[in-house]
Amino acid sequence: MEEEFEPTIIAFVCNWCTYTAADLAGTSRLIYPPNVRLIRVMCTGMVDPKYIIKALLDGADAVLVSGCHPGDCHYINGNLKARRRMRLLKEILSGFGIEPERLRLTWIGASDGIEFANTIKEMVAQVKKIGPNSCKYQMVI
Amino acid sequence: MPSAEISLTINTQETEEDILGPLQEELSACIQCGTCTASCRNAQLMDFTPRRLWRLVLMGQTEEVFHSKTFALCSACYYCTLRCPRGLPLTDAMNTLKQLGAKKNVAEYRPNARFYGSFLESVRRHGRINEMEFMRRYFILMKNPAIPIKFTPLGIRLLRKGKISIFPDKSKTERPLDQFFQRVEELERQQ
Amino acid sequence: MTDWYKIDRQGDDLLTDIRQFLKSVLELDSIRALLVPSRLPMKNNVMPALISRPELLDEADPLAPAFAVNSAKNLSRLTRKGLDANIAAVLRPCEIRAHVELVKLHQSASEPVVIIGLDCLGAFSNRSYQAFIQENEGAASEAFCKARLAGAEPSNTVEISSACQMCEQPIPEGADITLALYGVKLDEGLFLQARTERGREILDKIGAKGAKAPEERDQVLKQLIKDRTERRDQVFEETASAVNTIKKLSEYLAGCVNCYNCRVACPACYCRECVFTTDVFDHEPLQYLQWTERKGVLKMPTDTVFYHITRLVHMSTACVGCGQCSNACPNDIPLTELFRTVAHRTQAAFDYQAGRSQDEPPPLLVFKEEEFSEIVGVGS
Amino acid sequence: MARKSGSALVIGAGISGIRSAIDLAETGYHVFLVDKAPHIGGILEQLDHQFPTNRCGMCKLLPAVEPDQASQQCLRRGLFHDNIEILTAAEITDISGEAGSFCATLHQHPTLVDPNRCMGCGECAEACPVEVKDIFNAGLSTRKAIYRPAPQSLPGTYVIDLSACTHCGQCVPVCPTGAIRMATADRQKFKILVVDDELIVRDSLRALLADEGFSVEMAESGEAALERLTSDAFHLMLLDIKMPGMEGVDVLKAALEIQPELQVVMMTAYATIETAVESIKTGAADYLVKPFEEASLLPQIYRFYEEGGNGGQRILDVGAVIIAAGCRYFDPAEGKDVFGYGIYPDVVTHLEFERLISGTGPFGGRLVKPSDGRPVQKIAWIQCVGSRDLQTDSDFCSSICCMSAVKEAMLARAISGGQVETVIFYMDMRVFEKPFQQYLDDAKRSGVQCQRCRVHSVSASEDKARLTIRYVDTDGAHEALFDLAVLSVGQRPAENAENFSEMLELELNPWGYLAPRPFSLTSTAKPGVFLGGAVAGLTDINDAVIRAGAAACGASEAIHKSGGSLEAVESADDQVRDISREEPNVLVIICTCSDRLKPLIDMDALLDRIQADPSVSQCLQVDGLCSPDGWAEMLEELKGKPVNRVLLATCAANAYAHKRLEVSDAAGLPEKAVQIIDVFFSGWFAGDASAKEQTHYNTGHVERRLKFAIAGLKGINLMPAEKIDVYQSALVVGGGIAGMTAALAIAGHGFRVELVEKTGQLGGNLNWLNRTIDGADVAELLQSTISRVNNNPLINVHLNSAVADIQGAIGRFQSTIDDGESAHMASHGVTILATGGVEGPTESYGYGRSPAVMTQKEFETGRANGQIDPAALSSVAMIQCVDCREPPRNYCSRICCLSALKHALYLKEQNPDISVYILYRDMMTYGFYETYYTQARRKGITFFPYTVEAKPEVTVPEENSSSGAPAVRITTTDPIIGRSIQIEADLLVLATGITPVLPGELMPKLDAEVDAHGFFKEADFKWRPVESLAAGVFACGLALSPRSIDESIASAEAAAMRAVRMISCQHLTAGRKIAVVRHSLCSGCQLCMSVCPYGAREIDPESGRIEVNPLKCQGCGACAVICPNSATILAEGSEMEMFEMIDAALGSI
Repeated sequence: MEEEFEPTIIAFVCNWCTYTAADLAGTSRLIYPPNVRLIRVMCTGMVDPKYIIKALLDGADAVLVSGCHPGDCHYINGNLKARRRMRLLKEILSGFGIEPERLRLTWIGASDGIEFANTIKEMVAQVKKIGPNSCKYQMVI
Repeated sequence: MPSAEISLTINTQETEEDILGPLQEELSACIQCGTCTASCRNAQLMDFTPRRLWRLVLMGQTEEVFHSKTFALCSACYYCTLRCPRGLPLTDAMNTLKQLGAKKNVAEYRPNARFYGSFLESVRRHGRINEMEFMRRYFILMKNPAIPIKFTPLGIRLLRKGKISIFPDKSKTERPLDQFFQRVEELERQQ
Repeated sequence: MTDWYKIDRQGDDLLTDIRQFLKSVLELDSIRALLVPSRLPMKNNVMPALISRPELLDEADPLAPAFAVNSAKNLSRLTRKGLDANIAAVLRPCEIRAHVELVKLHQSASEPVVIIGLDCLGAFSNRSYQAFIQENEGAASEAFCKARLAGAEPSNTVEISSACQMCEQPIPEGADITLALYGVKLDEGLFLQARTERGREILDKIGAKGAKAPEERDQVLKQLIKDRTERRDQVFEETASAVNTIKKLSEYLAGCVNCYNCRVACPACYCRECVFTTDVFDHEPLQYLQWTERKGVLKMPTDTVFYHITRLVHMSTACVGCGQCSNACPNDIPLTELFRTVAHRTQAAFDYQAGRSQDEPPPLLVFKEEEFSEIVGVGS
Repeated sequence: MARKSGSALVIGAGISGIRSAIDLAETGYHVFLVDKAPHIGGILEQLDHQFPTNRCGMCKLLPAVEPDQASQQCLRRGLFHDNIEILTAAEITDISGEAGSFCATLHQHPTLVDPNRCMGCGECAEACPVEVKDIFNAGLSTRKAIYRPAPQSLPGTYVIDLSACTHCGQCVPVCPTGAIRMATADRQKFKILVVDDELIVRDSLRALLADEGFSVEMAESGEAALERLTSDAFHLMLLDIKMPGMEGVDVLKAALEIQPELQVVMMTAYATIETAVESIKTGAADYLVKPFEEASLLPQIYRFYEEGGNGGQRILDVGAVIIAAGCRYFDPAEGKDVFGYGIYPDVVTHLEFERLISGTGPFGGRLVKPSDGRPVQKIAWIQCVGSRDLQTDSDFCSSICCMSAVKEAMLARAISGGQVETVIFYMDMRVFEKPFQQYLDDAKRSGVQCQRCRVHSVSASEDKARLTIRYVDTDGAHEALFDLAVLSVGQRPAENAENFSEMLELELNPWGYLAPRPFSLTSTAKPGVFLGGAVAGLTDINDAVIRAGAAACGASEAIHKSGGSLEAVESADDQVRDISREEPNVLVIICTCSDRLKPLIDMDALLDRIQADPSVSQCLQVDGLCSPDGWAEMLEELKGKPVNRVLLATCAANAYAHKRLEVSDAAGLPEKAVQIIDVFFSGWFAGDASAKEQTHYNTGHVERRLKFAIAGLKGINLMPAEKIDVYQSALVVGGGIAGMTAALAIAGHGFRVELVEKTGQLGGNLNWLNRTIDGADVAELLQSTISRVNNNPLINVHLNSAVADIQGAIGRFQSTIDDGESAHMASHGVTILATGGVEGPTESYGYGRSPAVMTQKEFETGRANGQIDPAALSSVAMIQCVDCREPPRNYCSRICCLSALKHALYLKEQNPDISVYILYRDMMTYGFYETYYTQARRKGITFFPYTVEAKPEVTVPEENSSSGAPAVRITTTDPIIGRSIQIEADLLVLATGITPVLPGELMPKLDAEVDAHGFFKEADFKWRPVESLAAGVFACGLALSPRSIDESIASAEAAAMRAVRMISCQHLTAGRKIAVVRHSLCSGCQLCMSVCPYGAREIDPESGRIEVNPLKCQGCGACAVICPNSATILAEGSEMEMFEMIDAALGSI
């Protein structure tokens, strides 16, 4: 039996907004694929590129960084700093064949439980389409 | 866009008689929101919308106010009064303007004044309207032969259908409402 | 500010005249010392030297195609803790750019340093340079200079470094004083360009005369930069396709042994100690076992690809393309090609150019309320 | 943490109440925060987006200094603070006593669900057959009678809506933890007396109630009923109003004399409803309208049954009371309803619209028509519905609707990607706060259309599919089609405003709002009782937060003065073992959830793998942690175990969050050494894989979650938090009304204040202001305030002085105060900038070229010194927004319209024949100031609107022109009559607004910022409006933004409250999640200093090292990420820990 590829997505979610939304999605019994592993951080602005590089080189099929909308950041502008950093990372990693679908940044507010669930659904569907991260099977790190 | 055909100069040195004074006081709380205009079924026939008219009243533009046909066209449906967010007695204000217009004998309002005058005179004489007499009086007052000619076809149609009669109904008492009219005149004088 | 000056030639030897010019600068009261590449008594090498006595400038050799270290690092040593005097430094354009980057990072100070920049003719790798001077004993620098300006190959056996071959910024834009080599009639004199008020002051003081801008220079530079850019783009293309999957990237970096020489040589890598040598990467023994159990095999030492990608994240926006990383690599990994290929894209992403101006903050230090909306969201 | 004696009661847990409660709790008082709703957050809980960011920032209310006092999470999930006791679904029924010792009676509404057992699984709601309108979604959707009050609140305890519940009992058996209490046995004890002369009514009621298990007795007349009451005690009497013999109302009176505690429900026919309503004033609890329907009757009876008795009663002893009960909204279905609300489903109120577009709303955030669920193309906002409308008795402006409409229009455009057309029909755009004009400009630029007119009516379009909106603009009447009409409904006083007024003898204003005293927005005639937020008139968030702070300040001072000490009461803090130096040793306890978990996973394998981690000492299984037995068993297991971390794996972690302390106490560990996680998830492996594969997959999932949490537990920072000594005094710069108020408030708490004034006298702008528009006496306020300042031994006034230098930061500032002759040094813990503002400069409209053209300030002083004689003037014109509300000074100065009206009314009062013309862009008579606008119109003052594109033109005659000519000629256009108007005026008064004065050279030393217009830049305009991002620096008064005297005073009190909070302890404790510098690695590149938004880093001048100020640092981690070599790290959540988490997350791929 050919087992369907189930991607593993690591999501760095900010404590204030997206984590709250993810929690809301859970308590609202919204169904979203179990492929995502949430790592709660206080702010997207504290997500070090090293975490993302490590996750991808270690075999995560995709990484999501998600935080407050611009203007909402509990720490004023951590999300805006994160956006620049993601811009840089995408530029570098795309050169090494990491597809844009594998590295996402979204803003998901505290009440957007549905959006959180949809984001995960969408990401899982996209990653299923492009297939597993090649680092999953080879030693890279 | 403002048409700016004439500019309005406002100053207090103006010494015209203050016949709009009481109206201004009545309407001073107006915020020019235009609810009256939007409520008015006749607004599209008026030269000034009700809102504009009230604005002119508040700015003391007596001449312009009385040269407007707006108040003459008011059919007193009271919708504007009902809807005014400031609760202003707008229909009453229209009536006041009609009365002032008649009193002042403003040229633009003269036909209306004569029309109403003829109407009331007929009612006063007969206790009800006598269409033929009413129109006759009106035509005479207007001193314009074109008007009767314009109304002739309508008159003939109404005559044929028996809706109006050339002869007054003699069965009714003469001048049954005289006393009533006298009392009203008296009251108006007192005011 | 582009004021041109001219110093009459004293003789036929360009190097001697340049030394003379440098001496006149060092003789100024305001300049305590001069940092300039000099021939060292040991091992035929040319290395930057900080010279305080004008007469010792006779060993200075700023034309030498040797480039053992990026001197911006030396300026950092000289100025980082605050230097209470003025010095002058003769630098290559890429060194000036690196210096600008280090100033932004508070690793260098710009105030105490008068920068004299030479049009850059390129340099060999350390190893090739040794070969080259053996080939041209005695007058290696002059021979090199002549050949490069004539557009000829300076050597039959060795090539100048890859970084220099693709360098499209051979003109020292950020210098106080530029000594022009390209597109000037060197037999008519030394052509100097004052690029700052400070440069003008010095040139006035040493008695340089005002001159017209060299006529052919713009044309010559245009062509030179065009050729270099073409070369560069070719390298970008080749490198990009050599690393366009993680698998290929790991092959590209396969020789890496975590010696960290590249980051030691890199002028933009300013950390006192690299994060990869701190406790952050001092993994527990058990951890290694868990990793190998996950995939069955674990390459040792670990964290090599991780290291290079992280270095790209940290430093690619500050990369000035000097080529010292390749020069330093004991296993001949073509790191310059990789860094420049990536840096070109990352710098363009932020409309940033390393070393262009001290007033441009490093890209990750700033942000705008509205930007890069295209990378937000999961839409494709 | 510090705790002080004294407590306060805050009624209403909306934004204002929360702010007051946090302020007081942070200062150390115990706070009871009461709300009648079953959740906190008030209306904000329903709004996802707030202007002017169009997003949410509620979490910024949480303490920034000593952050560990409160839970660090989104406030929608709840507020947990050591000093705040939250009492939801509760009402205050009585308050007696006086400042310092109030005694409040709290009535707790029963919810029938035991919060200690409910784990929020929602099975009960699935089972419940009763569907009612969901108030949380503004009635746009339905919910069950048992429900979760707010979708995000924690713990997610369900409650029963007693007004809807039929007690059918279907939820009881499905609850897995037996949390629902609906016992039938007790009903027999509840005695009901039915009094009606009609047998059929008596019989049917008896049958119905007896069926439900109640004891029912009957009486056929009033006399018979009274006789029954004398012999037997009853709980409830159902009493007919119209009976032969004794009338119902008389029976009621007599019955209450016999049994004062008796609950009486009047039964009435439709004709006598009015009598029934009247009877409530006599003491009836409620009334029922005949004929009854079983479905509506039973919930009412049950409500009395459940609420009955004093079980839910509690007495709270408090030193001060803050009423922050909010307000209601106008019901547009009332009265004429010309907009078809309640008739057309696509006509909604703005609150309904907010729910419509909310992610937690009925349509999940999709913008669709409520009528048919189809997409919306065109939306109209209709402003001033039930505001500024004499016909609905609302001669006031509701203040927030303009901005909320602009926000909603922007959101609608953003959600639809600019596809939806949005039109706001407005009268005046009230952009009266600092950032609003810019916000409006941005909205217009983004495509929001603003149409100035009042909408006439809304009706269905011919095809009934859309809405026709009829309106009039300057071109005449129009009809336009829309899909959705949003009514910006105005405010109405809180339902219980009248109750509070009676309870505490508080004054109500003409519209029924609780009224503060003159020159105050929060203090009342009753000492110790304060008003917060919208209870005194609708406020936006910024204003609500400031008022909340001011109310808290008043309350704190009242408690302090009556002996509630600000001295720290030593708490049994840190009685736990210091484990900071021990190697991690984790005990893992897995709840098997009544054996639900066992068949899903391979438990033995799991235990083995978890125990393989050397830091895990033991991994245990416990059954049914949600049952009291299971919980007790688990606590027993903890005793004596040599572990220093505990990890509980359960099925509903949120339900246990509040029980963490119990676990840590039992284990003798700090609370943070205990972690509770959820191992159940919705995605258990399903599909056609073999059972073995499923088990393998599920086990992997649980293992990952556990390892993940273990990694987190290992990295927690257990070092004792750093404590910083504090100078317990304040520096206030600026001796105007704001500065003096702040100084007095701080000194009122017993702390020393240095008050620095640059001029030779205190008072600032109040020295030239005489009266306010409401006639309050400014001079009297000024004199009394100055004398209070001068007589206060704790306030050290420095006149003719300036602050020459400030060093240091929060807790430890050192200033040099220079009085021109000598310099004094002052040490202080906080700095308050109250440096004020001045009238804006202008050269427009002929100013400076004629004495007849003057500013408002010049008019005010001229009239005071007699230079301006109203009797000698025949015509005065005023132009508003001079050089304001357009770049470069693109903000509204808020008070100029009020000044113009004040001056105009004064002129008319002094000389009724005078003509006054006011040329304005939008009259900013927000709130109850609107009534002065109405008055001005009534007095015959003429108003001409103008636009910034077509400003009035002013001609000033040459100096030497003949004296007979009018002084100034103003030409403008009247849009209504569409003509150019020429006004000849003796005087032209220009409103030039306010520009701030801030000590520019001190700002960087304080790490405080200045905004684009030179005002003090708040940490957050809405949520932290009186403080800077750099902790310990505050501003108030005009330095903050333009504001009136009472608003300045409120801001000063709010700033003083925040300041007192910081200096009320001898030391402040840093947060644990802060950044630290590892100097041996640091290269000094200073990137971290640039990215720190809080100015928390500086270079130590002696060592040259970069140091972190632990009080200013908020632990955002921006520094740790920008630092390339981890020389800066976070004390908690290090990179090693994060790597371990990533490894755990990827564990078995």
